[in-house]
Amino acid sequence: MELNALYYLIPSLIMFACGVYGFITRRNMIAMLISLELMLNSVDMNFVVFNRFLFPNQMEGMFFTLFAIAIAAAETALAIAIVVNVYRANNDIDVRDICKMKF
Amino acid sequence: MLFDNILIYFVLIPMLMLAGVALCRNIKQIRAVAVVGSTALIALSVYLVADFLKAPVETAVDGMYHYSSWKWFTAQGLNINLTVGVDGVSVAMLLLSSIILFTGSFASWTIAQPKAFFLWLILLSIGVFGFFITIDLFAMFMFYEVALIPMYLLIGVWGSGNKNYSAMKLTLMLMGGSAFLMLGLIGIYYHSSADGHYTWNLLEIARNNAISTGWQYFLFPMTFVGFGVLGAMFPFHTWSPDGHASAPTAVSMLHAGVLMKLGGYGCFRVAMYLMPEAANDLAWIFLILTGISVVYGAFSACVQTDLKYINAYSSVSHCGLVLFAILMLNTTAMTGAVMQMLSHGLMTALFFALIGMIYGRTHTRDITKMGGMMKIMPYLAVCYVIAGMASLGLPGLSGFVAEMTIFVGSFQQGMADYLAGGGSLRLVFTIIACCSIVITAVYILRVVGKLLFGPVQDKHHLELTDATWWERLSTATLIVCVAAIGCFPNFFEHLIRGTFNPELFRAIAMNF
Amino acid sequence: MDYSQFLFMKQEIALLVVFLLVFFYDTFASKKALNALSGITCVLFGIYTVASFLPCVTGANATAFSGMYETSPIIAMIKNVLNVGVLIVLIQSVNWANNESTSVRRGEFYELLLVTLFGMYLMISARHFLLFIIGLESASLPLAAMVAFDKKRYESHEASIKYILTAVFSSAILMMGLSFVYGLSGSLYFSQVGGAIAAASSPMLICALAFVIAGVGFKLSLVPFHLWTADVYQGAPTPVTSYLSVISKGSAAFAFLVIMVQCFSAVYAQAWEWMLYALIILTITVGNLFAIRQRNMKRFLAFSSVSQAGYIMLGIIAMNAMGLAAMVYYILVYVFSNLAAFGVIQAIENNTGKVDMDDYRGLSKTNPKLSFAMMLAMFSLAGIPPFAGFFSKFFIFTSAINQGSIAIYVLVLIALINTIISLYYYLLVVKAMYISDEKPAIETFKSSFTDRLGLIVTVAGIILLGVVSVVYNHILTLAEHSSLF
Amino acid sequence: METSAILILAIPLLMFLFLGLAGKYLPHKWAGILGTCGMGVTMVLAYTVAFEYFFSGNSFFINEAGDRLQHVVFNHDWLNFYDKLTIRLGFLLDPISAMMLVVITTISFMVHLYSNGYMRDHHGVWETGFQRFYAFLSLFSFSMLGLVVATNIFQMYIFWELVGASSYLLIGFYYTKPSAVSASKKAFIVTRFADLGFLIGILVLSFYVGLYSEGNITDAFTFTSLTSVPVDGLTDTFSVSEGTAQVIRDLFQNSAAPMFMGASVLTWALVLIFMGGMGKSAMMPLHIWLPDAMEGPTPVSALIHAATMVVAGVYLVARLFPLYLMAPAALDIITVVGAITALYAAMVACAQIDIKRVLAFSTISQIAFMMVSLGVTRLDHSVALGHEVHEGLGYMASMFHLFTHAMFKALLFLGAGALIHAIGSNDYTAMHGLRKYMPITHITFLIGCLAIAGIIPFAGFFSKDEILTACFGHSTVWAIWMAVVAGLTAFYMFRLYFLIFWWKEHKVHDEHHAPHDQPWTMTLPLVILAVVSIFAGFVPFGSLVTWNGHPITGSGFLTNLENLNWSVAALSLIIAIVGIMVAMKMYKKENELPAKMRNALPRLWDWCHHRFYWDELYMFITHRIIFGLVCRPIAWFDRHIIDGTMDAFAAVTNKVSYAIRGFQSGNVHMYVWCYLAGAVLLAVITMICVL
Repeated sequence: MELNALYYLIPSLIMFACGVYGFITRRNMIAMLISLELMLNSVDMNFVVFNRFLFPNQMEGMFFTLFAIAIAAAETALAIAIVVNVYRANNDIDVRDICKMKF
Repeated sequence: MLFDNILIYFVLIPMLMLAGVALCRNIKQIRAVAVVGSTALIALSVYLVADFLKAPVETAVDGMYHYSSWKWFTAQGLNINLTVGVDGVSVAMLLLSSIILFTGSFASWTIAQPKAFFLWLILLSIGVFGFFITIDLFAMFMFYEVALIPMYLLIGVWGSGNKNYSAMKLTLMLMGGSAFLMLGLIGIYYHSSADGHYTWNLLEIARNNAISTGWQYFLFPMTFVGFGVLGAMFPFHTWSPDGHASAPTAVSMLHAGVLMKLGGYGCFRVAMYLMPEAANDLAWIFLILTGISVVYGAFSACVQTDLKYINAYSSVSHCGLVLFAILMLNTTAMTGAVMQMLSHGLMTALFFALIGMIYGRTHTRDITKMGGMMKIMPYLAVCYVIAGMASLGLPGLSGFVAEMTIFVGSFQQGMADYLAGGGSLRLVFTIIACCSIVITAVYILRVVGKLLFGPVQDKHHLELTDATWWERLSTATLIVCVAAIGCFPNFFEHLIRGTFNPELFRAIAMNF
Repeated sequence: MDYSQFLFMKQEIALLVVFLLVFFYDTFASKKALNALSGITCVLFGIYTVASFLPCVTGANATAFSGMYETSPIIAMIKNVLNVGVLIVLIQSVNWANNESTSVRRGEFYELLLVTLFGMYLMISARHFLLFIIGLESASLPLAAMVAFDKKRYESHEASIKYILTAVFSSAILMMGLSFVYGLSGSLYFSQVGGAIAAASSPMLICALAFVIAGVGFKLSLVPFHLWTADVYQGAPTPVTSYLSVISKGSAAFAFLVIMVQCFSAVYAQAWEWMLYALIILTITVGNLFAIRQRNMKRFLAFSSVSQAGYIMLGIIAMNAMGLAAMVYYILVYVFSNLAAFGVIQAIENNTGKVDMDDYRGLSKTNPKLSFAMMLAMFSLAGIPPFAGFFSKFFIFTSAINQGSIAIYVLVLIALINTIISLYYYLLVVKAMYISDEKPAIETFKSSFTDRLGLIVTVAGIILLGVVSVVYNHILTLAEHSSLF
Repeated sequence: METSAILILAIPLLMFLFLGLAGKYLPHKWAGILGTCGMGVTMVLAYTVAFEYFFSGNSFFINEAGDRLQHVVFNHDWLNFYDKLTIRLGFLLDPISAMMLVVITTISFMVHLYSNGYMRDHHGVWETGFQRFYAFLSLFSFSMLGLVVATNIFQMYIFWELVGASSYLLIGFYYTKPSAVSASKKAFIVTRFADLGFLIGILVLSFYVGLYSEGNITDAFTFTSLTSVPVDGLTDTFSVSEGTAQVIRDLFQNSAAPMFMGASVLTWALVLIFMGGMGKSAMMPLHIWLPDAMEGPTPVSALIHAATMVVAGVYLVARLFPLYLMAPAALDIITVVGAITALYAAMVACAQIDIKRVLAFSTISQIAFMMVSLGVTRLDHSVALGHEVHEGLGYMASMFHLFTHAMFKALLFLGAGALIHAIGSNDYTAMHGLRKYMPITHITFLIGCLAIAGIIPFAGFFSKDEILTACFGHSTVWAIWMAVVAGLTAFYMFRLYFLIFWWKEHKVHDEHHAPHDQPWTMTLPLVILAVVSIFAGFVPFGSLVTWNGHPITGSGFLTNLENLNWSVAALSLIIAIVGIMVAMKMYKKENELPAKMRNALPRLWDWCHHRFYWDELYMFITHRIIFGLVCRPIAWFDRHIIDGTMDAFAAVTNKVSYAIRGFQSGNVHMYVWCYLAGAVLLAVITMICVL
């Protein structure tokens, strides 16, 4: 059988949905960051797939993906650092506990 | 060149006053600056009147003298100019404003924190003068708002009673009005010409006459209500009682004396001048509203016990009469309306000045707690009686000529409508408005009887003193002006009449 | 490839130079010499700001890297506006940067700040989504670090974690949208995207639009993507807050306009006009409604800036040069007004540590000059003539109505009615400072030279920018000659 | 001529300004002297002007046919309404205005003189505000003179308002007395209410004149033209330009056509204008202010509320008489109102204790006489008890009565003033039997009573007789009615006279506090006026004052006697004498008769004593209805509904802002939820709308 774009897009969408779901449900910040990674990766996949299947004669999507991966890495690194900060501040990383500022 | 035009100095002098007051060290210097400046303004406006009366007609552009226009924000798509020009009405209004400013600065002779107070007061007057000299929608609107906002601090800081509430309410309601106004003005701009060369200039808009009737129906209410709020039109008048009650003397004088006139002035200068069809077709709605506010204000004034509330409500009634007469779209009535503006401006200023002076002595404004002032402070009491007589339309004082002109004009219009099968609305409301002269008499005499005559209520009042020289000066000036209008009405009538000649004012022409 | 193309990026390069100088000084200077860092940075950046007004910078009108990067007078202008803002922020932040807790790390603060500014430049100039994303991220990620700058304050950490989480989430959404756009158009060049999306509004396109708007709306803090704003503004160190509130907002707004105009103008009427209407009404109204209740000045200004963003959006609706000019002008005025307010807040915070509106009671009696500056700022934000805010508001409304439909009249009417609510809460501050009769909570103090310098500049701007019409006229002429429309 | 005309108006005005501004720096004595002299000069000038008008035979004033003409001395534009209509202020000279000039200045001078004595107590201490009093007197004189010489209806309205104001000031002269204050307020407001009718009437007239006139309608409003309307057959004898006469003709031919509620607009206009007259002249039901107005100083009552201002209503109707002739309905209304008022006032006067109130009600009733006699005037040839009546006799009679009444009523009031000044109380129960102590006052008062009762040869007799004749000429019913009123008049006046000067001896506690005649300043006016009221009856009014200038009698000294309609005269004399007899029987000596009668008809007495409860009715209407049911509700509505709505907006905004604060929960999950929901909703809704 011949694989078309949908075979890749559907899973990436599912992945994205999982990421969103995870981000919204998990209280642990690390877990949330992981879900974020999922979302970003599904985006990367989208780009690659579109590029590969729809516009095979150019590489924009690929390049975007590369940069996106880099950016994702940077984001994660920074986020982790801040999480550590927060952990220092009040000895846990449950996101629901950091709502001192509200209304 | 900007400074060739005399009108600019009406804004320039206050600006110099502003600078002067800012540099002042003590209250004496501040008083000096205020008095000198406002005297200069009076001189200027008197000169302008004289000049206006003998100016040849050819020098006028669509009835506007000293017309000139300077580029301001004039990149393509938004040609905002600073356009100035005056006709009889503006001249009269400038005269009124400068007189009130003069007397007002005397009335606030011993105010606390004089520096800040006069800074704001003068800023307010800049707005007023600017509004009356400009004929460019943007500039008018800008000056209009410049005049509004100082009220907040003037009332809030120097006010009395429930000042926070009143100041906030006044500011928000007036700004609410100006929100509608702003939309209306921008709308007018975008329909100001058929060929895409939009303009903010009143005269050009009137000349182009490009606003379609449909749009007028939308824009006219916006602008009319926008200005009407400041004109204390029912049901948007409720800022006025509280605001006036809490405001310090000079501010009440300026606000009731001049600022409320901005409303009426704007109503005909912008709304009715630019949108004649709507003015004719929608007049009935506002006729009903204003007609109501004439009697409504008078009736509610009958049962108030706070002096300032009484005057605030009587202002609602009198300013209602102004708008009412303007809506008659009849030269006589509209002339009367402007005379009523002048007269009400002066006598209301007088009233508030006197109330302020009495309040400054007795520390109460409740007429049930006062009495026999005629015995205690005869000068102020006599002035009060005169003001009251002017307000209830005694011949020889300003009130009578204004009301008489209005009634004759509106009655003519009402009967004309009625016989032409145009419905009896104007007629009926004219007669209702006439009834207000009786009600006015009722509440004025009630106050005079309770406050000035009768036995002295409070023994402590017996050692109160009569007016000081500056108070005498400020009240006497106002009384002289009131009497001048009352005795030589023809002079003012000639001044004003020109504005409302049907060739210039299409709304009136259509009404015939 | 022709490396001379880099020469088009004059401002970026200059900024980079400033950055490097600061960086090297910070790295190699001796401990004592470091005290001069703030001064040096201000001076350097000041020189750069002034220099970038030179015609040789602003005159340029070119695209580089096969259309990835564009510069034009109006773009140079918006960058200059941001520069001015940043300069004021730098001046105002000197005091804060030199206090004992932050002085050790003050270098990082400046470097991060300059880097984010660089990112914003890229956002503004980008004509390719890759460059845009790079700019966006490098504008937002360092900010998270800056928000977390106050080690000692818990709020700072909370703010930064909230910021980073939501920011990354939104950038993920944004990139998702971009992937759809790519899928639809087969290119990431704005021009080609615009060409490819010709009035064909498919569900995918609409999703893409919604996601892109959401992603950029996050940085603009449009409702409902604004919820991070208040907490971050409150938690972040005040200089960072002022930086966030004006600079990043301004750049994002401009970039937003560019994207909307260049990529999606074809589906303006079908798709995103109404989205923007909804967002604008929501943003202005909700922002105002939240602002009414606030007592903490920074949080209060956060919500006020939310509603201001709504007004800025009106400039995009117009879709013409007038709108563009009005928006740039609005941003300029907004920079001055808001920074004046933040300047006062900083001065007071640095001297007394108080940020509550209730502490401002009777401020006019103890510190008349500060309260005067604050009042002008409030009036300008509320749009009261003769201060600049009035003009910017008036022009943005005028340009919006230029679009001419009845709907726009309704929209503007709602916006105008909202101005009354905003006037109410701005007046609350004035009331606290001038009217309330309690005894002052803040005793008289002498604010430092830099604070005063910053305030003088901003107040002068507030008073002059409006009445002196050259500024707006200049911007409008630039906008007319821009290649955007 | 012109200069003296101007001076007549100018002197009182200047006197007012001077005394008003500088008065308080003057010594009392000089203020009084100054005011009196000023008025004296004015009086002399007025006499010369009147004399010149009546007797000079100048062609301005009288034509070859011997008809008196209207002459406009001067007329200046004052306020220009529109190109057609302008208010002018001027000086019109014609029989009635000349006559009024004489009356006003005479009485005013008497009062000025009299007040020098009256406004200080027995120890010579001056009233506080003595100068103010003179200033107000001058103001009033100025306004009243301006009113009578008005050249047009607007000028009349202007001065009409001014006399109202000055009467307000004078009634409230004792401003520390609450009763005086409320009385002045009442007077002003009631008359103001009436003036509303006057104003609307003027507006109607002005509109119709404007509607049907091509040219300038300003002239159409000058009385010279309004009163020059040719009435069926009679050619206009007054000198007016044919053009304006044409305007007026058009006005009445056309605007008589449009009907409103069954009457022609002209009738409406005239009735409304008459309403103004009712207010000033205290006709029912607008009479209630006059009795209270007696709170003012007695000289003021004599001047304003007996002689001059209160007859302004009569004067107004007389001025516009030719117009009224065109609307007989209006005249009938005037007759009815007048007749009812006359009887009512006479009945009430019989049951008053306060002598000033008695006089006040008698004034009302006498003015009603004048009104009636105007109302019954028609031009058709008529017969009264066998003798034929000159057309327009009623008009002449009314003016005649106005003249005589002014004299003897002023006399009576000043006499009453003297009594009050001597006794220090207003009601006769404190007086009784004063004839020995105050002989001059007694005699002059008696003369006044005889004059008003209509005993030949005193002034009242002739005028009243003419009135009755005119009534008989019109309708016997009204004639009988008025005759009865005349009888009542005689009765209550003599009741008053006897109760003051007879009834029983006056108890004197110690000699040198005994009441005595007042200083010459007060007695001299009494004497003068007494003499006048004896001889005024012989003035040949028929040859001087008629509605259209035609003299209807000769001008000899005894004309009035020769032209008497003896049957009517006999009737009125008999009635008067009967009235006096009854009064004498009941009140000359202290006896039980009055008490008996009172007990016989208690209800009648109560109603008369309480003036038929009119005041109570008005109190109810004003306080319960106007204030209670209109003003207060409106004020409440304004505060709570209108203002409440405005506050509600603010309140709602606050409520909402509290309601939605939950979104800002501080929880990142919540934020992201909102974010996501926003993005998705944006997409979904757009899809629904677009696709």
